Amino acid sequence: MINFENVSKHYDTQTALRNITFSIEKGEMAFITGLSGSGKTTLLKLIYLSEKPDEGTISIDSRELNTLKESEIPLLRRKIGFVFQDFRLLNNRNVFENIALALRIRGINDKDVKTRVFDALKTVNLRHKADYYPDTLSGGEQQRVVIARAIVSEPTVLLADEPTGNVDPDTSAGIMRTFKNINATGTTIIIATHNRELFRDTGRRVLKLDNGNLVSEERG
Amino acid sequence: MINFENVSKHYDTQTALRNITFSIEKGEMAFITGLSGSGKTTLLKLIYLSEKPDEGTISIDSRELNTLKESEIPLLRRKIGFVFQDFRLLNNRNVFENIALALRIRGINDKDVKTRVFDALKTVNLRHKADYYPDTLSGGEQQRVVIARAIVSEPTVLLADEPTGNVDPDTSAGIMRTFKNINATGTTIIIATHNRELFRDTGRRVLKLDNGNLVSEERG
Amino acid sequence: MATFAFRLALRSILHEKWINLLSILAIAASLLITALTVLSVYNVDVATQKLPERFSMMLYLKDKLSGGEVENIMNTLKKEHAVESVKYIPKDQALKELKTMLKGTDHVLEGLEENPLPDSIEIKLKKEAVGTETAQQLSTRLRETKGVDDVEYGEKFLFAISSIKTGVKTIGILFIMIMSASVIFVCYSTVKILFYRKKEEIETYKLLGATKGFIRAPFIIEGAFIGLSGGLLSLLGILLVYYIVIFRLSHTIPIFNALIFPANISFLLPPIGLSLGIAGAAIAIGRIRY
Amino acid sequence: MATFAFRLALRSILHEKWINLLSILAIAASLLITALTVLSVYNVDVATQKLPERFSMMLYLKDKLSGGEVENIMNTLKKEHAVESVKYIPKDQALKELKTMLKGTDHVLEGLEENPLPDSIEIKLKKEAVGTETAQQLSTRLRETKGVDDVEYGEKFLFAISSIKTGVKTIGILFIMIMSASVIFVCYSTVKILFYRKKEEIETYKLLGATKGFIRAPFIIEGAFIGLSGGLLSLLGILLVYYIVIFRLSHTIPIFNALIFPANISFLLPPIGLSLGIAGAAIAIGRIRY
Ligand SMILES: Nc1ncnc2c1ncn2[C@@H]1O[C@H](COP(=O)(O)OP(=O)(O)OP(=O)(O)O)[C@@H](O)[C@H]1O
Ligand SMILES: Nc1ncnc2c1ncn2[C@@H]1O[C@H](COP(=O)(O)OP(=O)(O)OP(=O)(O)O)[C@@H](O)[C@H]1O
Ligand SMILES: [Mg+2]
Ligand SMILES: [Mg+2]
Repeated sequence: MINFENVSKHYDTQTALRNITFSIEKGEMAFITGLSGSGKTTLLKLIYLSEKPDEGTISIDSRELNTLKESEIPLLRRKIGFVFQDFRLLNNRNVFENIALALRIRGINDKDVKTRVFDALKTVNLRHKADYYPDTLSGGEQQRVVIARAIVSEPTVLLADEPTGNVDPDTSAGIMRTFKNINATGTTIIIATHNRELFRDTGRRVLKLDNGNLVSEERG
Repeated sequence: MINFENVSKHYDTQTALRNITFSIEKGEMAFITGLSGSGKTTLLKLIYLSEKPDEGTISIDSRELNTLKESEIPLLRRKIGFVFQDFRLLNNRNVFENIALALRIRGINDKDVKTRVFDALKTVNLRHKADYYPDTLSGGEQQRVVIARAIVSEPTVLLADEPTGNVDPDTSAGIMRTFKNINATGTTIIIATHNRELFRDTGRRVLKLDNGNLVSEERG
Repeated sequence: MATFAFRLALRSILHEKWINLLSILAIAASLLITALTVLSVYNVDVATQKLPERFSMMLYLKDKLSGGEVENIMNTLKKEHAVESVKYIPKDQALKELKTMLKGTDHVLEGLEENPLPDSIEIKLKKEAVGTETAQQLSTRLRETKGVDDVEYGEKFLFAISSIKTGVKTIGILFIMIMSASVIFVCYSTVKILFYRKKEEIETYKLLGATKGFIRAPFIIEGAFIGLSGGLLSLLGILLVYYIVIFRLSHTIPIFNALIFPANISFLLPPIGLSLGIAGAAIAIGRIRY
Repeated sequence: MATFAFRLALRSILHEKWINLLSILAIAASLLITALTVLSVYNVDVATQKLPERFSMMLYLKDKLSGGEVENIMNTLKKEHAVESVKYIPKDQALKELKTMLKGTDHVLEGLEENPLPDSIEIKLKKEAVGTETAQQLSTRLRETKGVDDVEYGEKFLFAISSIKTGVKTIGILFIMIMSASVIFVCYSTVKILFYRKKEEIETYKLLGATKGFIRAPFIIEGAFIGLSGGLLSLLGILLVYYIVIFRLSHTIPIFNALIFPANISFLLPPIGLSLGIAGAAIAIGRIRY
């Protein structure tokens, strides 16, 4: 479903990804790991088209991303849910509205928005924080709001960037359970993380990056 | 050195801390742990006077915080280094200037600023990123910049809030080594974390919060 | 989706009421000043446009010209570009007029046995020629004409009036230009600032998959709101000025009675504000890129 | 630490050059308009102050009054508040003047055997009395005086001039008030916006232990810079207007020659801008709380 072929990405002086080739199957749940600064976030951003590769080709559902017209980018993104490492929550909107935004953008009506947002909030155990503003939440709570926003639109692909960096092991396990459930409904999931606990003994594929190179592909 | 006596803190509808009593010795290195939303960050904020307790008294060096005049607050903060969970880096300044800010505020001259900032950057392995802007850094790199900013001023107290949430285990171990070194020079350190690896087998005190209550005090 | 855009705009307007209020006031002030300037220029124009009609050029003819010679001169005059109309005034009529002018003291002329006044021709100049150099040249030229004794033309006074007119118009147009520019400037910079302030928000919108129209709509609505409110407020302002000037000041300062308020034009202010607001917003948002 | 504040301010000015430039332009425009309004009002005032000197009230006396009676009337007049000076004009002199006035056509009066004009007294009114109701009342009162035949006083014309004066002054002051308010408004809102934009930055400063002075200094410097630049730019603008009006327009439109430019006052613009900038910044920052 997602194909990287000889993809490289350079920032000014920094090479973030070097000649990366791999593919993720439809319905797969895969992990990307590697040291801090090894290129995990960059890789996810390339799939989301929020960065463009300098070399190589990336395709999703056999569609090459560099042939996409600008007006097709939002449509691509609507198929993908992204758990941003830096959260990107809007501090001038409460938790409910932050999550609802992902649905409003898709033109979904108010009634459906309401039920789906509350469902997502229940999934991450934050139903009671719906009226709070992000800057009044704890770090872990914010992270769970971001996860709720990513899954509320029921995307066909879910990209999660360090989704458990700010939560305790119990909450972390809960989040992984949620991901597994979503995966079971056919959603393709890619999780970037440095937390080995997440993929230990899962039997899932783990791609390891080192300084921009794809150095190994193992099973967790 | 740091004393909490029957401290409670309520946000509108939420009780973040309830009747907390404990004390941290000068030169100690202690951990605070607990589930997401249990009140760790709030506890550190109270020490830093960026939140005020609703009940109880907090004192540092036998000085009661609620007797401080407003003009003394910045002076208190200069004695404390804070690794913020939400980073609080300025995106319109490069890494060097972000760290230097902690020194400039103290009126330190340019030459000293330079040597000390570069020393701090070397400590967190980011000497080569000095000219980068925070939003071009990876999550883990940003976190290390925040740590560098907290230690560059050589504070007598260091408060670290989830300092390893975005870094891989190797980097994490490096950061803990740095903290141990700083602690060895007499700096009191309090680390809030959900990462049990950090305090496992350290023999340090671990305060456990649960839903705003101090439920246990153990040795890691 | 359209209703959501309106809700977003409303949210932003309420949330950022402070900056919005400031912008509305600024736009209202600018529009008001522009409108007042337009009114001032318009009034000066109307006032001075009436003036020239009262002035004419007088041609005093030599004594005892024949009817044909007079006819001749009249025809020459009619051919002149600057001339609107000519009127022959025989000396008898002139004496009658002089007597009317001196009325109370007309015994001055009672002793006259013979009419000492000359025949004359009154020349009305075309409006646009009054006070210009062309008229001045014409008067010099006519003085040389056969059969003409003297030409009287209040050059200096008329020239001064024409100068004032040109001056006020020039300054007025300059002023209108400056103020119009400043309205656009305020609209533009307001939306730019609002847009700038929401940079992060827009970034997040884009990342979540919002289309360009979805992102733009609330800003356009907000710009329209600001512009329209500013326009309405300036209309209120001008009606207030109108009220004060016409109903209050004109009692004590009668000259204000002569002022003309084209009310209909004032009602153009809200739509002008609206258009400027939308235009400003559109320019400020500019091109959205993914 | 002081140098760091300057560096921070410079950084902010360079970094946010766009919004700073806009603010400077807005302030410059507002100051320029205020200054031009002040100049206009000043000029109208000076111009109309000279006018009244040319007008006087004429008292026409009854025929054949004795020297004592004339003396009497003169003395009464001198005691009047509104009167500046009086001058007796015997009828012979009046005829001479009339002849001068009618010059080319003075043969009109040649046939007169006897001087038909009355003796008269020319009254110069005090400046402040010209065109007022007091003067009007005086003329009505004098008409009733024994020995006085008639009083001539160009009430309407003078009253119109006095009205224009009052009108221009009123509008001018209103205008200056509006524009001054808008300068303060621009300064204030600029710094407020800058401050608002740096809210997060300030928050971080406070958290890192910066004192209030440390946080305020760069903003004050930036406000001062914006105000001063705006002031300098408006000075440049007014010098440009001065140049255009005096050296260019006055050739073609002579009335501009009469304009007075108090250059010294113009040089007050930069310090005014500076003060407003600093004041605006200080107000906008307000109280900093930890
Ligand atoms: N916009 C950018 N401009 C310049 N360099 C960048 C930019 N974004 C990322 N980088 C650099 O590219 C490298 C890879 O960054 P990336 O964010 O992909 O790392 P990561 O694997 O996600 O690390 P972490 O685990 O710390 O989040 C880093 O060295 C980072 O500094
Ligand atoms: N400003 C605030 N207003 C209202 N509630 C708040 C505010 N700040 C924190 N809270 C609430 O207080 C509780 C404790 O928050 P705190 O940030 O101290 O948790 P934490 O232990 O740091 O959690 P985490 O591990 O997720 O960072 C949370 O439920 C949070 O939502
Ligand atoms: Mg990353
Ligand atoms: Mg926390």
